[in-house]
Amino acid sequence: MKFQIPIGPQHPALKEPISLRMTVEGEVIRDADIRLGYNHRGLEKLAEEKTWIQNIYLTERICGICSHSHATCFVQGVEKLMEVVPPKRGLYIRYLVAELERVHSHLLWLGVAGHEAGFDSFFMYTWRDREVVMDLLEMVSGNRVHYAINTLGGVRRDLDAGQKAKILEGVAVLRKRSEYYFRIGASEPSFVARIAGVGRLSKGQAESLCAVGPTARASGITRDVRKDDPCAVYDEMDFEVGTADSGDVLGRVVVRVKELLESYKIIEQIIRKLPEGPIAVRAPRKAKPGEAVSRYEAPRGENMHYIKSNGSEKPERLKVRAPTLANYPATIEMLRNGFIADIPLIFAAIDPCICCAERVVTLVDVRSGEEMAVRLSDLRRRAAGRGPNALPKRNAAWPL
Amino acid sequence: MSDSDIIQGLEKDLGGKALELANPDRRRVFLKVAPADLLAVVTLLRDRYDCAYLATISGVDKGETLEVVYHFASRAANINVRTEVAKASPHVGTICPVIPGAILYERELQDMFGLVIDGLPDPRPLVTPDDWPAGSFPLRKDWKYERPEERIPGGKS
Amino acid sequence: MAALRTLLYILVYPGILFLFLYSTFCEWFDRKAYARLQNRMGPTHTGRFGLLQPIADFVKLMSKEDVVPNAADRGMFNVLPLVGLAVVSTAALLLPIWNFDLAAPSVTSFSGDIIVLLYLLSLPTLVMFLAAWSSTNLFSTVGGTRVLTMLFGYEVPLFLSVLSPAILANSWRLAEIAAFYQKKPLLILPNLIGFGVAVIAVQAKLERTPFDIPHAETEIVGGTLTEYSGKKLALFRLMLDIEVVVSSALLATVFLAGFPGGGLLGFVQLVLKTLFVIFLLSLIRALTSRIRIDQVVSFAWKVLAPLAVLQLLIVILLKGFLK
Amino acid sequence: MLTKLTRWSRVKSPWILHLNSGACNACDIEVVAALTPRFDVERFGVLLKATPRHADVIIATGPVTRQIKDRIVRIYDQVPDPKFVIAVGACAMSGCVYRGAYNIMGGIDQVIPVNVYVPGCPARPDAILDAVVKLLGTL
Repeated sequence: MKFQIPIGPQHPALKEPISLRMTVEGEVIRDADIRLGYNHRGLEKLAEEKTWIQNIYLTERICGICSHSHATCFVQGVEKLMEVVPPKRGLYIRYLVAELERVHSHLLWLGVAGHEAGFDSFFMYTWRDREVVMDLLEMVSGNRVHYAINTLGGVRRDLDAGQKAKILEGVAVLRKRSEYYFRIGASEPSFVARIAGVGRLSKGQAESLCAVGPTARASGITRDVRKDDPCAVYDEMDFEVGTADSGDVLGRVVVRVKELLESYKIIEQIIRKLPEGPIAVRAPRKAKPGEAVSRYEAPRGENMHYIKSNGSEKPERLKVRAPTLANYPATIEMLRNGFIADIPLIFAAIDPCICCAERVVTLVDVRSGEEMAVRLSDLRRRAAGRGPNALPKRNAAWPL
Repeated sequence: MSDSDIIQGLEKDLGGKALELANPDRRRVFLKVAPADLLAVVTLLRDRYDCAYLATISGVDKGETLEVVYHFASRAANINVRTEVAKASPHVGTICPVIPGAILYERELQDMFGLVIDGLPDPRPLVTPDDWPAGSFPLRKDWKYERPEERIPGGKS
Repeated sequence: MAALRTLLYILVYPGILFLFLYSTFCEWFDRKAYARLQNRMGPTHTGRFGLLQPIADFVKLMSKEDVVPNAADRGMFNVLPLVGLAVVSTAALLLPIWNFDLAAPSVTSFSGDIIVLLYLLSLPTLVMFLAAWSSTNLFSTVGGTRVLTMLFGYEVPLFLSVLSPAILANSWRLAEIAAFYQKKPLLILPNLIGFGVAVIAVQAKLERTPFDIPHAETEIVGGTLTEYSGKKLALFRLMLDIEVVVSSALLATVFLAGFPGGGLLGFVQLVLKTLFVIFLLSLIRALTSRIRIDQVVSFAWKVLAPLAVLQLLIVILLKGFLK
Repeated sequence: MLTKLTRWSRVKSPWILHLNSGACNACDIEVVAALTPRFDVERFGVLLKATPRHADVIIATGPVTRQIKDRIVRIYDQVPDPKFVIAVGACAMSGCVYRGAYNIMGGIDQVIPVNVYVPGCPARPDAILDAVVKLLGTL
């Protein structure tokens, strides 16, 4: 007997408003239908009315967890348009903060995955250790989130010797903790039972549905912008791209923890090789007419900004493509034939950053307009029962 | 496969179809194509130049024409295919049969630019809220909007 | 005089007043242990060491507005919390707390009271299903079905594991079972497997992680209690707390040789032994993650049931050997 | 005497419901971070609840987008009295960087009455903690 469960816009598993409508048969999901739009803030229209400098602060607030990646991606593209080359030290500090943000984002994700699976102790421990990296970021940039350390032509804050030593010491502590979480994530029986074999995505599906980031790497596709399209800093670092080929949530846990360990290596190399010199260069107010495509490896996948300027001090067009958006079609494939209990876990597995993805929405073809027992997922109206079309008990089609 | 090989390869394969071919930066190739043979170019890119991965589709409002840019990314370089469509009859063919993952971005074009994508499997609106007035496309330059008037709580407005 | 003693027995000592205070204390103990295991402080600012926190929750819920969805089945919706509370507190009366002296047994100690107690302990699960069913919210109906599916999983191993020590003591009376193990404490050891199975089964009965699927917060919002608020929610939470106390007291009686000694010593034994069992429950709660509904049922039948049967086998062989 | 007791119980056990109305999830992460060992909110008896039925205090983040506007009002109706609303972060107060965009209403107070505003982008977990404690102080 089929009926539709709305995982409404406001749901404890999803920290952000997204609405999923699952066509379910008993406990097995037959089909999924995602409707976003709740988070659409009309950012691209707004960007066309702000100057280049103001846009840095706008692109930074696209998403809380990967704020630095959007800002860096934007600043990279604009520097190409303005033909401004930031000094080496500025670049090194910029990508140091980028790697620190990747560490804090992956630790956050590990905790949320544990919380979705009901493993709250794992959530508490990972988030307690995340505070270490938050303190480092606050020391470097002054704020726990939204670091605003980027500016056109370089970076706004410098690093002194004391800070460098503290970062190295913090990374050493975090490396020990991450290995401990790696063992737990891959061995704790009740946790592994929940994540092994769940949300399976084959390499072919991942390839055809253009999945990005850890979701694709967990299905065996080694695609990492830091390797394919490296900017100044990454081709001087040696690190390898962590992949797994099981294609399920366990594979994503493994890939993310591998990336954590890689990031620690990169941070240490950046700190050791930090060159001397200025950290920023003056940038002109107007950008030369032209267009630029800038790509950046955000913690969740590949971030892409397409910037087109007509020579004035405001961008003519700013197109932002966040990684979560690319993973939505893949999510629909993963949800098929899963269990209801797995919805939040599969959904958390792609580490959705819904506020990033909110310029575009995906709705893969569910049988069109099968408005069966439940109208468009308005979770609370049904729960309240006060709304005009509350469902009288009699005709709730229920097999028992 | 460096940028120059890609450019020579494209010129050889596409011949007349490639209206414009530019390489403004390392690992960036821009290619302008007429809307009619868009699908053929996309299949060629996917099969011969390992561009199965479509990053996104950007729409640009250039006054009287709408420009659509398809950003493909392969291991070697980022190839962007550009087509232009008159604003009067904004019709573009879908590339979903070739790249299933493109359904997202084509949906956005429909919402934001009023571009009609022919043959799209699922044309329902997505990004705009349910009560969005039909026919108004936010990202067009000529679209103006009135800000919802500010209500200061406590009646001191 | 006997009537006054029974009235006092029902109302004060193992009755409503004691149960209310002791179950709030146990909830505080459980929340504090769970928090400390997670490297957190847990409730500290309400009263000394946060002791009054559960009471504050209870009083606040009692003073909140009570919302009944109009699509809900009004009669059932209102009466269920009271029914649940009544069932669980009568179950508490059967425990051999004060009527331990076999010579003059009080009205609630009779042969076969362990069976009645186990039956009364499985009634709250049905009350939870009816609550979910009567509140017609989609999520509570899904939660309700999960409550029942889990019931079939853990009920049989629980019965088997609780009854095997009774068979060893060859009597169905709780007071006699406790007295038997007080005389021969060495016989507690062979029951350890049964104790493990019973603790896990009780964890499933009380719907605590890893078996808290019916009200899994991140999956189906509130689960069975999505629709309840205010007074009815307070009564339901009280019912769940008392159920924790009664189940752990049952395990303590059957597996850890009851609560010997007079009034005071018996009370101290009761507190220590139930807190030990509750600590075990929160230990399990902190160390595992929630498992899926089909995994619960397969785990129950593939692991718990065989272990319980093995425990039965040991007990029967031991009885033959002791004869 | 009874009112003093209920007042004390309301101050000592505020259950919160987290409501995201189109935020950039920086404030949401800081709200969740307030539950973790370093800022542990449970010391004050605060529990994160899933359904509006069980909650007393709504912690709202984000500039209200047009799509989610009516759902926010509906959820606000479902929280039983006495209820309070804390607007966390600059977006919830006035729309922050997104002020003026065509799709946002510019702050939670355009949709539901707000008791306490917590500034900051994102507001720090200890600022959120301080807001909850201050709100309870005014009861």
